[in-house]
Amino acid sequence: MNELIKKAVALLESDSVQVIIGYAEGTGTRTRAIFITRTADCENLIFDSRCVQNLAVYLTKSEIKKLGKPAIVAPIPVLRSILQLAVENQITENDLVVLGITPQSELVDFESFAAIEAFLSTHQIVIEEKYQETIREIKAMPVTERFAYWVKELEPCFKCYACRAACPLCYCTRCTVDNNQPQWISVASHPLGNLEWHIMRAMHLAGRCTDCEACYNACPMSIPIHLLTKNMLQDVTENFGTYGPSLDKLNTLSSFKPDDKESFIR
Amino acid sequence: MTEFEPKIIAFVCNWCTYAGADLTGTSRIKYAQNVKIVRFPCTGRIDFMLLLKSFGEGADGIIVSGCHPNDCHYTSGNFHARRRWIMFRGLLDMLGIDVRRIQYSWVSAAEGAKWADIVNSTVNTIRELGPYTEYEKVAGYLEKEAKQ
Amino acid sequence: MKIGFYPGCSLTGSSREYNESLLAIAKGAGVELCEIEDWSCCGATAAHNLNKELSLSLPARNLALAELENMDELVVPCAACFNRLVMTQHELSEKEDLKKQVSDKLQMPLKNNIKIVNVLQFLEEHIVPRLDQLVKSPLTIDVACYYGCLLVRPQKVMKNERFEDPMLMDVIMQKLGANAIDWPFKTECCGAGFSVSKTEIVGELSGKIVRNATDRGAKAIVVACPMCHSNLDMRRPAINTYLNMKMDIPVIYITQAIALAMGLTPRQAGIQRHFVPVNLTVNR
Amino acid sequence: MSKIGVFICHCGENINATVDCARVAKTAGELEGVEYSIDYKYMCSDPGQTLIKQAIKEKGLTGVVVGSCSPRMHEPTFRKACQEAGLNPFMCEMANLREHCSWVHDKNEATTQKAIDLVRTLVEKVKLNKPLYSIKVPVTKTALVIGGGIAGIQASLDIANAGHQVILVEKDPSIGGHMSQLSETFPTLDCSQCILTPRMVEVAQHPNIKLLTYAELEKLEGSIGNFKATIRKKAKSIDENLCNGCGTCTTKCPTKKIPSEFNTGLGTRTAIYVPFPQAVPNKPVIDKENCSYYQKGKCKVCEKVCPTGAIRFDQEDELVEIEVGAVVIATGFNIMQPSEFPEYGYGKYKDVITGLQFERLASASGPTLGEIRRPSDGKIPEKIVFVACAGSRDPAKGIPYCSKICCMYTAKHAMLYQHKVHHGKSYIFYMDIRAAGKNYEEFVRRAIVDDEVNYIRGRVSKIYEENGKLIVRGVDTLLNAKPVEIEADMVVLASAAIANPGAEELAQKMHVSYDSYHFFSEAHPKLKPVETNTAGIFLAGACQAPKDIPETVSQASGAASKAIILFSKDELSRDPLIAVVNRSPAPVFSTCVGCFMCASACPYQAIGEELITNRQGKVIKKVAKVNPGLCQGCGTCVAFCRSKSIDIQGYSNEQMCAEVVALLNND
Repeated sequence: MNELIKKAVALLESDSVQVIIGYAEGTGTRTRAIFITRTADCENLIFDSRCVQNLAVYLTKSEIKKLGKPAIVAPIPVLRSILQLAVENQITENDLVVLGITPQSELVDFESFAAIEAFLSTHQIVIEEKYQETIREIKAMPVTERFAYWVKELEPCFKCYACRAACPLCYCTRCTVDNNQPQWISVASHPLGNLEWHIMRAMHLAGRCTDCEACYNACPMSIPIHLLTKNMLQDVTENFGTYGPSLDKLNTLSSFKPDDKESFIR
Repeated sequence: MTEFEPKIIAFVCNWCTYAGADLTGTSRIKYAQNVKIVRFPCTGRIDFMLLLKSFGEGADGIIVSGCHPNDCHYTSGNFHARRRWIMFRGLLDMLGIDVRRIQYSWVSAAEGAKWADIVNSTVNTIRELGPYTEYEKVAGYLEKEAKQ
Repeated sequence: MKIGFYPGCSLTGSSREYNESLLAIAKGAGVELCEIEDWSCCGATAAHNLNKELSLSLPARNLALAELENMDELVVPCAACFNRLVMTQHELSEKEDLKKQVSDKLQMPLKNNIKIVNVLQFLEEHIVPRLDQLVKSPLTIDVACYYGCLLVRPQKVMKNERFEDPMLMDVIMQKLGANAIDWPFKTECCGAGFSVSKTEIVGELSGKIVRNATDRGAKAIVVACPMCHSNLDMRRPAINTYLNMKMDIPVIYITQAIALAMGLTPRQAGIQRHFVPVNLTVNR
Repeated sequence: MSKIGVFICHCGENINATVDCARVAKTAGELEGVEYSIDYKYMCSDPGQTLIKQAIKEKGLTGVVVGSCSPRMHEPTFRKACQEAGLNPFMCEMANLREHCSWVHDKNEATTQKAIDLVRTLVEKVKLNKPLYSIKVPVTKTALVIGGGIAGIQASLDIANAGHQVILVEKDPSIGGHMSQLSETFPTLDCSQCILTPRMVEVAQHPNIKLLTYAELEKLEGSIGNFKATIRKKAKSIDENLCNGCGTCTTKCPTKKIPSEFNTGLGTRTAIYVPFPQAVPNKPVIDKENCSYYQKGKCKVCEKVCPTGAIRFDQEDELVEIEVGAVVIATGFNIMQPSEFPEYGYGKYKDVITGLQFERLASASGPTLGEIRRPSDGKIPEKIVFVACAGSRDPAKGIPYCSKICCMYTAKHAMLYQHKVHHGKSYIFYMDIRAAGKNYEEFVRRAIVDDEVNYIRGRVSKIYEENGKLIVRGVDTLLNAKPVEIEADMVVLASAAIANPGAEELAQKMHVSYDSYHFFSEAHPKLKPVETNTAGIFLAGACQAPKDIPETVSQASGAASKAIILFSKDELSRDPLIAVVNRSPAPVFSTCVGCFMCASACPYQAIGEELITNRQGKVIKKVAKVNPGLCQGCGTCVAFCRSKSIDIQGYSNEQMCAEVVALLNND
């Protein structure tokens, strides 16, 4: 990605930005996030199929903000998160430079958030068939069995909150789980606390989640929590129409239609 | 063995269902004692976390009720609530939390008889489903912890 | 898609030509109709005045049979049968406990979800789209389309927005090349059940219909109900007595009209079975 | 440490008959934090209230729970009692032991246990209550009246005469509404225009009334006392200051064949037009849809002939923002287009007309100058049939309600016809005659007895044309219940009164509720007939339900007086049960992260931005802020906030959680 490196160098040299958020080689075959403030370090920038971490998470972190205006390497999942963060008033167009990367690994410039949205409209979020199948299988279980399945799946969770830390949309100053007046969720990692935590996390992402899977990738116990958000994503599409971050649409849950359909209210 | 008496909590809005339940009273329509009401200003105020908390605290069933669509005292609180319930219900169902244990309804201030009917039918449903032992088992860890 | 067929008693008796012409055009159009095995009485016209449960069970048995034969759709040409079947389905779909009661009585499972269509709905969906190819000899005459009461009612079930002025038959006749006249007697009462007991009333009521159609220049009255047909056709002597003049206008089933337009012979269309002779000029 | 007082009311025997009140009081007294607990026969009585007041003073209570009737009944009573004893009124809560317990259950252990549970729940809540103070809001003493029919005119004049400013908005080029179209009015048969036009002129000349015609409400924000309305003034294409209303343009306009709305299509008008001769203001507007210049780019005749040069083709719609304290909705009604029932042939037969069209035929200023002539050939009908309830009281047509005015105006129509066509014969098909009103029944009798109008009780099944006559087929259900056929020359359908098109949209703009027929809903069917559910917005006239002129005028005066009462004080006092965004010590300032989803969910646009700056004035954080003047306290934002940074006073997260925990833990 020589082009990427060249672009990064130019941005730093012209002082258009003060930090480049990108990917670099990590331990073994893995990649890691890198925060480059000197042109000399730009040569460490890489981009390939291993770079799956959602870098958008750093845009709202105060430690990164302190470094100055960033340019961010942004493959599609990152672009989606950027757009959603914009919808939620967390970033503005002047706050950052987006180094977009197409699925063909080509560098692409975006003049505005609207341009990102136009680009993403041709790259809609699609729940892969294998996940749809798994979700169908889970839903086909009898209700008690399904509950037992999830209690067991969630059992290894020890509330490390890596899922929260990796999610670009979990940017709250104070998470509800850290609120003890009232104690909404018991903090210990026992079955009830785990269940409540994951329900709350999923609900807080309802209509917002962009399906980047960062939460699942971050989970040290590989708990399939992304199935919950994927299922919600399907529910949103089914009940309220198309899905995906959009600058001029209101968020799914903070808007409504008088003729929203449901079948369970008497 | 005594018969199972379901513990049911009702989250209702002040303007329609609470008033509707008042009308049930003034009309002297009898219903089961199992349901107890918590008053909210609007269904829009009813946090899904409170529903979750109710199961954690040992509720066998929950009623959530407010103004009919287009009747909301605050014009749109119930519309927001409806979206939230649609999403919440889908998530609970995915997780195997028995959605039959939460009865959602629209009961207006004029529907005293409907409120009695909602209460009685919910009590019957929960009676048939039995105590929510699956959830209690999960919640039970808390009590054990507290005892130690 | 399997299309079921419930003939009912009229189509095996007084209105055999309705049956023959319907089957003939279906065959001509390549649409297969499967008659329900062992079908029974629909309960018209007496049962619903006498015994509620019986009036629901009789049609429900036929619906259950159709379900057992995995039919997706059920064509009911007789308007009275159609009305009973549709009303039963509507009533049972609103009352779950009643449905269970009827199902228990019949000792048959009943999902109650089959799509029931009358002849006009059937034609609209399956025959009309193919008419362009099928029509060989357009009927270039003025006709009066007569719907009667049962095809469009009750409104809450039929959901027909123009139940006082239905248009479906008119549209089909236009497609056959005919000119469906604008007239106000489309849903007028023909005397219906008085056909046997009080023919003079039929004479008066049907007489007004026949006269108005004639006065407005119609060369034929088109119907889709065996009862309408027998009152307008078979009771022509009573009509003539009431009007004190001899009326010649023939009364044909819409299925016969289509059969003729498709180029089938008058005999295939069952034309010879009418009391009032049918002499339609058909462009060959 | 809490010191809660619990007061259990027997309500005579209403509660005590099925609930063991003494035991409820005793058990409550054992709860943690409860300082004092007692039961008494009538808590709401004077001695009952004294009991509470004394306990507050003597025991130093920090909170009070009254277990009695519904808080919707006596919450204000007990909160006032607390206040009088020096306790903040919002430290008082009520457990509903009557409507929700004693009246709906039999006498047994479970009923008493439920009462105990309810009391315990409220005790836990009140422990977390905080003293709250009423919010004072200044009142803008200007009223917005929407709709310039007789309702809007009456309301405007009443408010203006009380010394307050009124802005009257009318969507058409002239005020006057339906009443200006009417011929003569029942039951007195006085000319409608003769009594209406002086009022119209009074409106135009009143110093306190600002009249905006050809204008519509675009947006309404704010709340009682302080609304901000945006009005769209549609382009009239004339300079109103220059136009002197000479009328040269309207006579010279070459596009003359446009069906006149005022004459219900029975007459024509020009593209630049004044709806009717007595219009207020009497200045024309250009109907762009039909103007040759706007449509084809050529003409401009009006500009050439205008002596004052007042024509402005380039004029555009103008949006004006106004601040008002109260709104009166007086948007009136419409009539159902009878073409929705093909069996009556409206639209197909020219001589089947509506009642409103008949009004224009009977009006001296109408297209026939008051002669009853049928539209098809201008002949005077010898036989005329009136069909009452054309659409009304007919669930199959989607209108189960009674339109209320038709019985009377149909009697009037028949009477007017008989007065004008002496040898004519008139028939009225009716379902019932509803003539409840002062002198109404007598009026109908006059039509039947003096004017020999033939009333036929029965419905019309069908109308069709035969040999140049309209054959009306119906039934006479009296005596022999026989079918009847009348060969008429003209038929008048009393078509149903329906809500205005756009009523639903208008209601949504103003956040007022409406019924399934799109009529606006009153706050209470009996006791608050002119209020809406939104404070500060009132209803007048047929926008709420079909009604006749006297009823409309009384309701308009009622709505006006509600606005005047509101304007009688400089400040409004409001319950402090509103949402608040939390604040915390630096460097956090507030846990709000400023995603503003609460703002998009708020039905009242009550949530804005607050910038938190450091000492150098640099913005360090942008958070949500609730405008206490706008917030109505629904709490939708609270349930939304992921970080629980916004909370609602009186129904806070802590309080609601405490209630849930207390309610469910009774063993």
